[in-house]
Amino acid sequence: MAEIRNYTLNFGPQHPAAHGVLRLVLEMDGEVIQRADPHVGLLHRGTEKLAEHKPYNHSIPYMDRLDYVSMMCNEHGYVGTIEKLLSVEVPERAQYIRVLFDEITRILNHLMWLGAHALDVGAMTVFLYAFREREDLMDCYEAVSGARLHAAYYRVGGVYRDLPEQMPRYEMSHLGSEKEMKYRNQAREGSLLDFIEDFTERFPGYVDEYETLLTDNRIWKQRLVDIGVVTPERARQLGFTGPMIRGSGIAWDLRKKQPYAAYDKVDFDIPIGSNGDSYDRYLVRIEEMRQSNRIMKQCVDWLKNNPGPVMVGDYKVAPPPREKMKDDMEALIHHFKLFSEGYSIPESEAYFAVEAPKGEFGCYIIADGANKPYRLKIRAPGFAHMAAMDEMTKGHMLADVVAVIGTMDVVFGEIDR
Amino acid sequence: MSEQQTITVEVDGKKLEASPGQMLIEVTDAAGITVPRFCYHKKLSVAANCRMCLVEVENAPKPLPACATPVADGMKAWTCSPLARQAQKGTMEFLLINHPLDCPICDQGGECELQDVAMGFGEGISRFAEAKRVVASHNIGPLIATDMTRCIHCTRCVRFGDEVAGIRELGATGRGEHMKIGVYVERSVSSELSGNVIDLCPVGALTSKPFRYRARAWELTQYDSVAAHDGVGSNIHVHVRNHQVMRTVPKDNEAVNETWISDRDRFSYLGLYTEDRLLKPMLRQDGQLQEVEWQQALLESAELLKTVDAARLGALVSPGSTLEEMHLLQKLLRELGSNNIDHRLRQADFRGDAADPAAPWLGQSFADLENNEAVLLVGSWLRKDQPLLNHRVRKSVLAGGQVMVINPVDYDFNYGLSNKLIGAPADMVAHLAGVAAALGADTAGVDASAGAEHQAIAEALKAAAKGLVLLGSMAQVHPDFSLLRLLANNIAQAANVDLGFVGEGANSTGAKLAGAVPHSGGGLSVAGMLKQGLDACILLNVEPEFDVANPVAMAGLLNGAKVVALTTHLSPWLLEYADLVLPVAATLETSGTFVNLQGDLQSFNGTARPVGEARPAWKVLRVLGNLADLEDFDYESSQDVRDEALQSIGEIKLDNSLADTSAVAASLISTELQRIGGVPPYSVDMLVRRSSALQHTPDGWKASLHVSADTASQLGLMDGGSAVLRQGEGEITLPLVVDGRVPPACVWMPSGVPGSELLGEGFAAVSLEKA
Amino acid sequence: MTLRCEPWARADKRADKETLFSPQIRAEIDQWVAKYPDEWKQSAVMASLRIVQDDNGGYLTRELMDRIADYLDMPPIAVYEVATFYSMYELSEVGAHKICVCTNVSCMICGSENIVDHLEKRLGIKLGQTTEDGKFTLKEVECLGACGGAPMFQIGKQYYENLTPELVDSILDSLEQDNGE
Amino acid sequence: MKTVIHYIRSLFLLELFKGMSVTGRYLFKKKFTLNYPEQKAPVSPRFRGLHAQRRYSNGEERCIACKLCEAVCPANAITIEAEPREDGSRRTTRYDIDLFKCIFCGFCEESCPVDAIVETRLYEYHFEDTDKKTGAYIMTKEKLLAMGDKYEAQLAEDLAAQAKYR
Repeated sequence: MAEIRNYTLNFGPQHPAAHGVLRLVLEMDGEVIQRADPHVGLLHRGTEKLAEHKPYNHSIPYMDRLDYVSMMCNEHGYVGTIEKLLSVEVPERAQYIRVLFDEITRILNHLMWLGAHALDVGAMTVFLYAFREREDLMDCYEAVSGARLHAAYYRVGGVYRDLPEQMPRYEMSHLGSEKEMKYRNQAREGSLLDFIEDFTERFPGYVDEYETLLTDNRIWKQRLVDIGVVTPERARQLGFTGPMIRGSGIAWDLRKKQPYAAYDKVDFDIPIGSNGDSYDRYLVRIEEMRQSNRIMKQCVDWLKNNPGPVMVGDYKVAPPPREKMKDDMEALIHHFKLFSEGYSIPESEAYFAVEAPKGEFGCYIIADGANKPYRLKIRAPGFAHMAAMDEMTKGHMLADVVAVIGTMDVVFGEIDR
Repeated sequence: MSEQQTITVEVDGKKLEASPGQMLIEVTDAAGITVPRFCYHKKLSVAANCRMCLVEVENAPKPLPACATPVADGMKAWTCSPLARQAQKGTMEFLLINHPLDCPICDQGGECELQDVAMGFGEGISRFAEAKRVVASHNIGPLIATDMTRCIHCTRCVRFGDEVAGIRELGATGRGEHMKIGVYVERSVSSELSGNVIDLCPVGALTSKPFRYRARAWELTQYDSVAAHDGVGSNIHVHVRNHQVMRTVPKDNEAVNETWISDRDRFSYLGLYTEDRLLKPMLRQDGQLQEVEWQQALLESAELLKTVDAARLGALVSPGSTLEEMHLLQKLLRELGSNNIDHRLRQADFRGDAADPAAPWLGQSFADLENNEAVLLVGSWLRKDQPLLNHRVRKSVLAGGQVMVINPVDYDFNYGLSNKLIGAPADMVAHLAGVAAALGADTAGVDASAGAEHQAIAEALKAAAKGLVLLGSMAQVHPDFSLLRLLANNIAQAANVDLGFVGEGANSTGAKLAGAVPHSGGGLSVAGMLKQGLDACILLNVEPEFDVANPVAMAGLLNGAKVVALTTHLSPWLLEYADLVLPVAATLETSGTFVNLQGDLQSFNGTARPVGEARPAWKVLRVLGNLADLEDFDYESSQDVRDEALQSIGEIKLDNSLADTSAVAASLISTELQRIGGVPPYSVDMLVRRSSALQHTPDGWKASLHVSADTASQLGLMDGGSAVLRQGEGEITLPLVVDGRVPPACVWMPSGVPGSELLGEGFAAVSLEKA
Repeated sequence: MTLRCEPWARADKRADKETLFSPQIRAEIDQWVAKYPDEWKQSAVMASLRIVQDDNGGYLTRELMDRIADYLDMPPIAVYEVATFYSMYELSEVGAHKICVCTNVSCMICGSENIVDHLEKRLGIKLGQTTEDGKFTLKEVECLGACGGAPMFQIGKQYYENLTPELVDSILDSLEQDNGE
Repeated sequence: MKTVIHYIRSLFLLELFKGMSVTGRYLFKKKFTLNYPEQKAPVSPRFRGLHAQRRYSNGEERCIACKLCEAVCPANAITIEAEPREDGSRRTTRYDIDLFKCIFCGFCEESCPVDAIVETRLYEYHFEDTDKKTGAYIMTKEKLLAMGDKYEAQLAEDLAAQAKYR
């Protein structure tokens, strides 16, 4: 009898469906996966180690670059930990702004996931539509922070600046007509909040369109239903968080279970799946977008009616306002010291996590009294999910690996750090 | 000190032990409890005028300043209770009211005590909206930059001048809001320790002028090192940025330099990066020095060493070289078969070589200097030559001790001299013999009569429970050094006090230990080499025109010999005479060891990267040894060299006793007009001479001839006019300065300064006339 | 252990004290010096400054302060400190009558500003200046301890209290006349 | 019954046609794409683009070499050397931003006490080469000042608009 041997297939790291730099070593029996061995580390940049050599605030921009599709949520996890260490009371307005932008980030992330997932599975159109909406949200990012991706907007003690009262507008060029400009600037006449409000009005319709394109689509269903099933027990044991655990039917959401920022003041629901397959996780994420939209609406309402500081008034942690810095000795000293040396955190340690779009993103910081962390440990959701790769793909076909990678929503910035 | 009792105080709930009379802040400092302060400094008197250290004390109606509150048994204090915090906050707010918004342009920014305390103890925002005061600053010299608007009137600098430097140059004039710290009349501060006020100043009012605007504290990397310009071996921190030395600041070492360093140690680094710094090896080809690769330079040097007649090979090494360099150089020479090595470059009198003590040193530890009841300084401007030793001596004076001098120049000291005998160089011998005679000691054949002053000095020394006769640099370059030494020895023995030497450079004690002297093997001393001439000569860190007692003879030697110079800078004479110049790392750039005057062996690592292609001298010597096919030149680190050197030295036994007490005749006889040589404090070595900031201070030697008013009028010379000084073949025309410190019938024209290379030895008969 | 600064360091110090001041002044200063222990003869600096100032027509020069420093064996800066601290010492030429107006709290509340304004207007000078004819110097001083009679000023050794512009005028008038005689 | 409906829907590809009706509708809708580079997307006044150094209206450079930007730069992209200028003022002799290191976080702009270093709205730039010797990717002081001179009007307007938020 001929000896039957499995053969090994190297998937990635340059494969377009590998979402960056995932390298999978697949042991195949014919077209059936026997074992999937994910190799990580190709995007390792030593963020945790770098943080040990920089004052606390210097690492905020590096948080953007972890999960580079949910930037502000990462920042939130990091500054939240420091705030916990320093017992800083963040102004309410800043908390609402954080919630608003966390949810914008969630939609940004889910749109990116949706487009890419659909593209991996074979649907092109959603990708284009998703990026259209992303464009609006990234304009929000840019309006508030000055950068479309790597915002560096959250600060220990609040956020860097208040929301702008004027949304940037399209300008006439020799190609466009005045009518066209008017059409483009429709939502941009008012403030950023007006623009977001307009978006929240439009967005449920867009989600309906995505659903029309995908939810009932037979190909979509054929590719997702019963693929990568994870039972609730296994999901717990594997340390799943976010849509991955909710898809398996467990209503675990840090926004509800350990409310932070202003999440205890807004209404929203946690969608859960029932089968724990990729299709359920798709439905969960779609519903999450709708819920995020709901939260955003509430935040916009609150923010429109409640002006106030967006940064804590303790200048030992947060630099004083610029105007003060220019003619006030104490303010100048604090500005100077905060920007050259930063603040020091007394010997202590803390863990703080946020519900990032992908799951629980948390930072664990040990402070030794210096102006830089003694140790920073980042808990990235994707890393735990990646560990289930073998279990989720075992027995599936090679083509389903792509669907599983898609459903995990992996981003290697955070997994490799 | 019989009552060594301890009392217990409670600070912030912690029980702390203290001794009666201590101030509260000393107790909290020792226990590591932070109390903010500006005016308090552990080495200065208590002023209690900044009010920053206010703490709450039980049963006291108001917060009390911790720096001026003596501890009492059972006292309870709280340094961060709400009351204390409120008081500190209030003080901070007042201090900042008149502080200008200078942080971004202030050099202190980042290492400013005011900033730190404001961050730690102050309010985040000011309630002060009125105009701030502005204070005009005086220019107080090339070392210290002043921005007096930033001053918070802690008076540390004023107290430093009063209590440590011994010259009150800074003061607080005006009153209330108009009070300002300054010199009142614009002039350079003249203290040789003045740079310490830069460290003392808690704000940016007094900053380092050469360092101005060049770097921020956070850009600097701090390395430990040892200062190389006097025999104290002050411990220093070297601050390096981009592999360049940016500044040096003191490092605390209670046994050596306390918390101070001299200006010379602080600003000598400026000499590192001058235009004439040697960057590449050079070889004389077709009569011109031309840059070559190391390989070629080393091979040529080794070839020269191998081929030259060993008896006609010699080496001169600066007393500021490290123990490792000296050990390697003498080993190189001795393995080649020559004993002609010497570090006593400025010494003129070698007749006493046979009597040389085994390891000349200060004769006392630095700390003991503070306890002397009588000190006789012979030929020493201790104040400028060894500022930190002088500081210790000053403390002994403040404690009631006496200091007496026998000097050729009436140097100014920052304490009262109970007796001074100033006379022409030749008179020094007579004066010293007079003291010996007064003590009934052997006058070494000098015909001496004891006058009243000699008697007074003798009695003071005799009466002292602890005393010291110290031979300074001026004595050691004296043509009758061996005689002076013998007399000093006799005096010390007769009066039962210590005998001490203050050698030149950082490592004169180490040089003797390392064997950088000829007489252990019967080689030629510097004078011998100059007299006999050499075929080949190695110079290590020597600038021949300034570092040798007799530059004229030196020129002759260099002319006749093949010269291999290991040097940091390319001086004009090296350019003219050297056949091979090898760039070596300067102090601060190399690792090594210095043995200071009290016998401390202090090793240090290199801090900045050597400039250009310069290499540490020990490496160059090691490779030369290898290339010259010598044995045992396989060192991997300077530690290896040090270990070997220390092994051959064995236990360091400092010993000032003379091996031979037979007398020699005085060689210097009074003539009509005598030159007084010696080396000014800021001309002692290559680096210091090139430190522009030091040269511009009042202590930097201005090219001039100093004579007394009487001599000037006798010779028909005017102050400020120019005069021609003739010494042997050499002559030089310089402006004349009438100087009350110079004795009659003398011209003070030091060695080691520009122009001195044209003249011969420092002490000789000269003639002076109008130019 | 005292850590008082010793004056030896000055190279340009004049050792010959006889040449510093006239015999009368020396005698006067010595009288004050004698009141203090030997090692504390600096204590006589205030008296010396006053004596020298009076002798010099009401003001001190740097040269004079240096001489006092030499005479009392103290660092010159210490003399400058004392001379600049007290408002009674003048460091530049002053008029025959020095009007020292108090502007501290009590006087300020009782209208010293009006008095200053009036004086400035009448004399045509600002605070700290001297009239061209050298008769009057206007000086702002801190509390002179006559709050009960605020607002007040001092001219020479005389206090003038409860001032009004009219009273000021009459005082100045009489002084001008005095001077004219 | 449910099964029947499901069968019919499935048979007539109903859900596919529904999806295609969405895409079909977009065929006739206004385009939301832009004709870059003729048309450009709006840029926020807070935009963090290429750096510039500003001058005072009298032509004096603002930068006083306080080095806060150098200290605060998380990527160590800024190198400053300073010394007293002839008139005694504190000035840089070298101010380099290495654009390969720079992460455009905007901290330099935030830290600058005199509004000297700023980030412009410029996002379209490239380097001719990456050669270390030519240093095309280094924004030197000259380049930064030139940028500042060129965009001063826009920069001043943006800074003024943002002043109340900072």
